[in-house]
Amino acid sequence: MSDHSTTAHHHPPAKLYAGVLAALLFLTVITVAASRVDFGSSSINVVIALAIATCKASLVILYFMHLRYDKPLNSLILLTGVLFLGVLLAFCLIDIDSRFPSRPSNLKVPIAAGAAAAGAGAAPGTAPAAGAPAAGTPAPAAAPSGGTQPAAAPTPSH
Amino acid sequence: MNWLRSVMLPAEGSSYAREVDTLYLFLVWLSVFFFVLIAGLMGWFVWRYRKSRSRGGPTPYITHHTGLELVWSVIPLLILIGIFFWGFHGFIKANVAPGDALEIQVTGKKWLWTFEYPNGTRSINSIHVPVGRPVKLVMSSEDVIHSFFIPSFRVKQDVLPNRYTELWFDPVKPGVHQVFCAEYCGKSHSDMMAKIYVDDQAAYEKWLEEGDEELKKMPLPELGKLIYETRGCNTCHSIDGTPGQGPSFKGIWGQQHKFADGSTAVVDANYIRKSVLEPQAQVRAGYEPIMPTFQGLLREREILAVIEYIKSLR
Amino acid sequence: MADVIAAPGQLSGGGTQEQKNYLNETKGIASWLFTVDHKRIGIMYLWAVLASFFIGGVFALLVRLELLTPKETIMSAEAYNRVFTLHGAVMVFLFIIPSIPAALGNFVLPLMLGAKDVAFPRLNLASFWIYAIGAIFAVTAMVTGGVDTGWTFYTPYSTTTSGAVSTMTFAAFILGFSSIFTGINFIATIHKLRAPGMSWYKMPLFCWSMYATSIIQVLATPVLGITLLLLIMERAFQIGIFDAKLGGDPVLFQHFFWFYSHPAVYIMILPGMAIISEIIPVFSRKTIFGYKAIAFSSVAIALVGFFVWGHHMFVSGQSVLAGAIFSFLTFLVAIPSAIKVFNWLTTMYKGQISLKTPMLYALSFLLLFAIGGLTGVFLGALSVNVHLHDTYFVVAHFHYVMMGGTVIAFLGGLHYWWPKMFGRMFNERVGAIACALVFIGFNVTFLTQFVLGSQGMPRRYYNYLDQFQPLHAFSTFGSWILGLGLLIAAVNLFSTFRKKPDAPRNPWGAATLEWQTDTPPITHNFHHTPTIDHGPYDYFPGQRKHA
Amino acid sequence: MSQVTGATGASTIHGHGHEHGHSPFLQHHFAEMEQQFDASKIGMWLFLVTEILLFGGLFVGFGIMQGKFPEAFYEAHHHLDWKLGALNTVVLLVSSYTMVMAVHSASKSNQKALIRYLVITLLCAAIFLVVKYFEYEHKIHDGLLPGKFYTYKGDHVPGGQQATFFSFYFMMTGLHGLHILGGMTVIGWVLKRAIAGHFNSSYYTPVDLVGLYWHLVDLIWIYLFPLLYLIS
Repeated sequence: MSDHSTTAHHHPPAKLYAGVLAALLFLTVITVAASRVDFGSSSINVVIALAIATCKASLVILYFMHLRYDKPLNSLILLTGVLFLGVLLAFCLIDIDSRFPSRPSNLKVPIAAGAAAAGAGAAPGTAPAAGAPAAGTPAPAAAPSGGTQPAAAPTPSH
Repeated sequence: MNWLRSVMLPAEGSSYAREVDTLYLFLVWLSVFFFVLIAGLMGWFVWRYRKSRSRGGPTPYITHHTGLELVWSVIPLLILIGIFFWGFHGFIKANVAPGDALEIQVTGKKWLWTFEYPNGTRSINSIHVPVGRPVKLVMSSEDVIHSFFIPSFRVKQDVLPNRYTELWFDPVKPGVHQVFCAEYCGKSHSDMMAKIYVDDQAAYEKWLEEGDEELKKMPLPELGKLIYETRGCNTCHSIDGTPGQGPSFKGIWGQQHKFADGSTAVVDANYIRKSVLEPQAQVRAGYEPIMPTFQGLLREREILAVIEYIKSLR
Repeated sequence: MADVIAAPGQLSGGGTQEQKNYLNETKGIASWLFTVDHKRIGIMYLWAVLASFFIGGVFALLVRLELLTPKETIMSAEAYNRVFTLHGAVMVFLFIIPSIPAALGNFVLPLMLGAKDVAFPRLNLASFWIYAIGAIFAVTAMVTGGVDTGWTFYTPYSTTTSGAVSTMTFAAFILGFSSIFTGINFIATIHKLRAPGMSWYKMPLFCWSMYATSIIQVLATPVLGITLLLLIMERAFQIGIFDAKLGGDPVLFQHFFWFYSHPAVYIMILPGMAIISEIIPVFSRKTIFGYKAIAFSSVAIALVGFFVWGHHMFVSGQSVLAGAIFSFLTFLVAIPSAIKVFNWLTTMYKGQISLKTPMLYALSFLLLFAIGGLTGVFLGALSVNVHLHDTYFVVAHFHYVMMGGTVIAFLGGLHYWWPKMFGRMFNERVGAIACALVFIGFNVTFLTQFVLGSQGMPRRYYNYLDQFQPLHAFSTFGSWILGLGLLIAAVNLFSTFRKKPDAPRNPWGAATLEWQTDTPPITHNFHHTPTIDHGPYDYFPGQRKHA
Repeated sequence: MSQVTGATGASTIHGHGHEHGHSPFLQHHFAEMEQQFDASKIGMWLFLVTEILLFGGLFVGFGIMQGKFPEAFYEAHHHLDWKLGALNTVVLLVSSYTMVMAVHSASKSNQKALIRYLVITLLCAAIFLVVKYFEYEHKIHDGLLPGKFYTYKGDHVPGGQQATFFSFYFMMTGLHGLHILGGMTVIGWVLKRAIAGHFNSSYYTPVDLVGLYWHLVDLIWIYLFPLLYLIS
């Protein structure tokens, strides 16, 4: 019967935790500094911010949560969870970013909640959809409703 | 083979429909083959190796057979990949409309479809298209998600409130095609139907100017009833007295009606004409101002027909 | 245990005098409601799940009755929309997801592993209590105005309609935690509480499928939780993530919803496959064919199942690129299911097949699940899906897989473990008749719907064109036969409580551990911890030459 | 399937009633402490994965909406005070450190240090919530509330997407705040048991598991801070 006292759970010396805390605080300072600098496009900034956050996160996971000294199954569980979160993000982005908002060429009446079938030239008479306020809605028709404007192509929503 | 096609699938309305049907029928026969294989094997095993027939000794200890298992993994995989490409080929065709298509703008709204042609004419719940020319519908919704489904053309596309979605078909022979709403959208989801009339070129031209032939000869109250049922009035106004999203038509002729702004008026021809063309001008007390204007949607004779029909609803 | 397994029936002479077992050890309601014994929790789940199945079944019969004739038959449009929504919600959230894992799984898994209990007994009881609270919320939603959004709660309809949508979504949110707790419990149990000598490949295949199901329960259910939370926030505060008028994207809700709901259909089918992997070898008296193939197929289905949800949204305005990727991955996930069916079939080759009731249900499962799987290929192919999406073809497909698959397997498992659970044998003849009626009624009801769907009959229609009326009438007659068959099966099982326990210790001559202990088992499952000296499907001594 | 040895690895002598110094906290259905400890670790990590996926859903939603309305979100994030955010990050990191020291001292059977560190962790959590209260109070005062309660008038970018940003802000930090409250109650429960002397080097699983939970809550804030406060 193996001795099931603490040797079964390896614990690093206390000084290591202090070092990890110092590293984390330093990385926090770097995060704030990095957000000041503009690295070209906003997506690169987000990627860098996430990279720094992931460094901090992995420090916490490996040392504070003992994943480094634990049985490999626990890391497998964590990795699977994070992997499937990535699957959700990736497949949503595949769909939402690669969808081009098609625009009709002959659009005369902007598709806004308030502007259902306004008459050609007749009084604006917007009949707002059930319950929705007649206010100009953001997507995709930013242009005010009604009237005979030429093809008021709505600004694309994305 | 055609008897199966006629039993299972609606008549073909467009050239694209044929491609979908061939893949569909291939899949039917593939499924029949595999089902008969599984059912046959199972039946034979159950009969051949039934307990009462066995000598009762130990059964053979077969744990696996790598060759057999590879066969029944790889072959179905190859078949399925083949089906994927076949399906994907058809899907691309369904998603890319030809350039010269007649573009009609469709708006889905709780429980009716409104159409608008390039030359501005509008219609509700029915469109006329010339045969032989591809038609592209550019669709969006005003409230919830609907779905424009034409079984005989084998096409379907959701209609979303925040963007345009497209759907195209090229009708091959004249006829009438039923349109359903395929995405659940509430109380009258099952009544949100429309009709596509495919006419030859001459009939289409005539329709564009002055509307249908047989509607002209129909007596006014009967025409009014047809408009009441096909142009979406029935989804909001009942004719048996029960109030819906709009007031009921039963027995309102000659009544005194109070409006939201306090004024009152007697129901007569002008009252009905005004509420058909400018529904927002005078909204009856206690009702939402949600009625769309029918300006440009109903011809003069059709408005008269509606008035006669309401008059007949004593 | 010198001779491996006695032939069935030899070990008769069961409970002559009143033996001490988990049922009669302690008495009284409190001993049941606050028990941490996995067997009692399993039985409590069983009654709750059967009650939900009854309620969902009544709603189903009402839906079919209404569709007997086109216009109004027995109820108005709003009532019909509420009834079909509640049929879907009750069946999915209250019956089919907890049914096999929580009811049969809770009872059988620790016994099969040779363990005294699941890893976290108190968490197991908490899981049942959370299920009960969720069920209460669901019933209040039903009573206070009902829900008419369909069990999928698609926005923006679900955020703009009246009715108790928030209560029902909150009920589903709570039921999600019950499912997560069961999943966590089973993974920890399978990893840490296997009997000495039981390696991963000596474990019954039931445990492999439960392991795969638990992976999905743990990884997919939280996303359902956050989706329903967002839906409630959208309804209450118009936060503008799903509402188009505020810049939100309704299709985003569909992505989040189906990220859970497709793996959820594998939460439903994998336990069904788990039971079939146990029944077929026992009643063929032949070792399972392709143990590792079936085991790894279960886990493969669980993992690949997370990549295919987009096939629910081919026509929802999804981009063509996403459609192609989801269609291709959908065909990949179909392969493991096909492999399993072929492996079960080959197990029966050269066996000694006895057609007892559990086996009849297993054979029905093979046929119906084959049809369900094959029609899934129709819906995976992109161009055919465009025509068939949201029609009765889809309704028939998922009923063939869920009802023809999981429910038939659940009935098979119920009959298979009934003697072990309650120590009483049911009447074989009546059981066979009930199974036949269920099989016939099911096919009459749903085969016609394939034709209806192909002809373009959309789903969730209260009023339909007259041309579809004959098929709908035929389908409604089928639903009566199906209902009758299920009723007879229920009466057959419940009538066993009228007699004294008479089941032998191992009526079917199975080799898995739960049949080596008493019938019904003692509270601590085994008198002394079992040691493994034979595989789960070795019915004859000395055959296991190579591991 | 790396975890094959499982319970059978260590123990050869088995069976009922063989008492050899079992800790009072060994539950009946486990063979020995090692097995119980591993099982509880697996259970805890699975629970942490469900938390990651729960918050992950919110992060994915936020990421997609930021992708659709970058200017509105950039405009709206100016209302957040990044200094308070940074302070909260430091507070949580320190509380993570004290938590891990608590687990460390529990494993060394150093009861006084364990109690001291747990109390410091509770204090840090309280500070975090107080800072959060000020942030919320400032937003409520300005009317920057989620969805239909958004009454702030000074939006530069048209379209009202700032309300969506603040919906996400309140949902993410609100849910995170709830988890902090949950964490405080659980740490309190462990503190009560620590004072009662339940924990020593051979049995300190609850402290370890509560530590894991607390580190996860800190982890989520580590991602929340840059994504919400420091959009550039």
